[in-house]
Amino acid sequence: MEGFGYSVKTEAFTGPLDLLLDLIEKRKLFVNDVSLSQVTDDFVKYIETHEEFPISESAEFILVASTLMLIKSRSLLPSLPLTEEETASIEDLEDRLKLYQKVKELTVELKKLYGQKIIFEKEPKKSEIIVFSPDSKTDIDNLSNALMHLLNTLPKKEALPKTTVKKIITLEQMIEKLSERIAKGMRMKFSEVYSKEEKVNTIVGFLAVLELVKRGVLRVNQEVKHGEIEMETDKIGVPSYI
Amino acid sequence: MTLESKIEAILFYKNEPLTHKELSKILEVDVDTVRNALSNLKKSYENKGIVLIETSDSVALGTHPELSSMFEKMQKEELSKELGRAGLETLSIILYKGPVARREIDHIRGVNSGFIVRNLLIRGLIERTESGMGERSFSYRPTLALLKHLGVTSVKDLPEYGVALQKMNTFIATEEKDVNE
Amino acid sequence: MTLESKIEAILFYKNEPLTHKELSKILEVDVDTVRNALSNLKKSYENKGIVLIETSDSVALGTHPELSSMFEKMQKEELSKELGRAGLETLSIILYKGPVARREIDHIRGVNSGFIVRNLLIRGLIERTESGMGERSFSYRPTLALLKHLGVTSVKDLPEYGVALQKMNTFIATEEKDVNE
Repeated sequence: MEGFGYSVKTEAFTGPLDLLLDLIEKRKLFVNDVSLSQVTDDFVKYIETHEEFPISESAEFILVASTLMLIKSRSLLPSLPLTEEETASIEDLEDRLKLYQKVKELTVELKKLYGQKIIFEKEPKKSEIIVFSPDSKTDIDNLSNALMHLLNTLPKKEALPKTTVKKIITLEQMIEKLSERIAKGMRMKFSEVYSKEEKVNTIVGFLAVLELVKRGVLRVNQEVKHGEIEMETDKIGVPSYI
Repeated sequence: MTLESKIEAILFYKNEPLTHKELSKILEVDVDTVRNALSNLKKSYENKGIVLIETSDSVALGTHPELSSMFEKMQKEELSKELGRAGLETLSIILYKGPVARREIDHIRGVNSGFIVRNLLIRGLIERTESGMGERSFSYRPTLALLKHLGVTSVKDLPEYGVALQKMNTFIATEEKDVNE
Repeated sequence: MTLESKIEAILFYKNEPLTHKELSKILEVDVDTVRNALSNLKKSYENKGIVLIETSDSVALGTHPELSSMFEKMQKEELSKELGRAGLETLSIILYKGPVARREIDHIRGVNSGFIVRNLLIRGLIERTESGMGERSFSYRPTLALLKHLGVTSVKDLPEYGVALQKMNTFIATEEKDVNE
């Protein structure tokens, strides 16, 4: 066996969809927005406690986490306005997950077949007649050019998508930041805390807010549908668990 | 001699996959005639020791999968019969959906599949189609070597091929619609 | 599966004459049973592209004699065919780095080089060294005929020899580390 030991080291998950599907199937649920919102916390907990995956992959995990947080936000706050892009990303995740579920089923079948009943080709002829036959391009220039071209296009080690990683703030950081602001006792607007350009931040922020709502630290007001979400706090530092 | 017999002889002689196009050139008949003769030849091979293996555009002869264990014993080199789950996952996407772009494989699996794809290419289990430009837009499809490892003579013989294919295409169609919106 | 089909598969796979005795041993039946099955097999091969070639005590599969001129032509064409990018690439790796293992060639190229290596061998451009065991671990080096044809007295005189060799070695080292991670 060579090569396929790569990917998440701690568990045998081949990627975020694999993990997500596992969480859903463990609870014997079907793939839909309800089940996705139910496993969001488990998923987030998993990526928080398994920080050692390769960074290029953790970005994929966190992107999926962001979409999950959106789904959960929507289920807790049905009036929450979602952009078209966000709605599309939710539908896309559901579709991908259903497709991936099919792929996993097929993979089980494939594993049963692979290497079990091999079709063999003829063995090479023992006494092949060899006739020295270079072609018109068999000269040093062409050969060294071919090699140089090949060597210049060798794959580099996959560059880490630093820009994606930079944008990601962990859940704890976000909750912390939010609590601080709230502690100052100010009424603030959601859009002031999170810049719109950094979608991932916004989403992580959503979840942080929801987490606080759940703990009773924060009351969310949304006066007009699709309007600004306003947040205020009345019991600081004394979270009441629901 | 019939065209079927000539094709049989050429495949036997060459001992490597030949494309329909190559056969049509050697035999000086059009590609459809070749395809037609191949389907007759395949029928005549039922219950024989030799099988005809086909991908969408190429064909080769091999030993019957039922005899696998006998030939395994005769093999001089060690066979790599193991493949990890990530590899198998990628293969199932390519088998049921190929030719399929790198981008699509990554999207379905939710992770970057570059390393796995390269490994499968090196093992000769998949091949790149010529169409694409740039690594991420290359498309991949199963090789005859892959079918041989699975013991099937065509992708159509894979478990629930028709159903699974349809299902996968439905999801991918939705997904592409979303992207374009 | 019938004994006839099994014999057919064995002869196909071995690709060399087998004695009746060898067949009887492989199949664990007596020699008369083998002879009997062979005569049935021979009948089924009438007018086929593949024929059964028999001497008094051995047997092999071959192509129909009527087709021999076609194969001569095919062989000539094959030998005069251009090597193409894949061929030149593979040959250049072997020229610069030979003796080099099949595994290493595959890793550097990122695809399976099985058919190309076979072709370069038949064309007398490369040869196999004896070291390895198993096809994928065989090593290859340029033939003397090739070096003479290129006018190379020492590989060290090849353009950018040092740089190229170092790049290949570095790449092979990282690749192997990745695989074992």
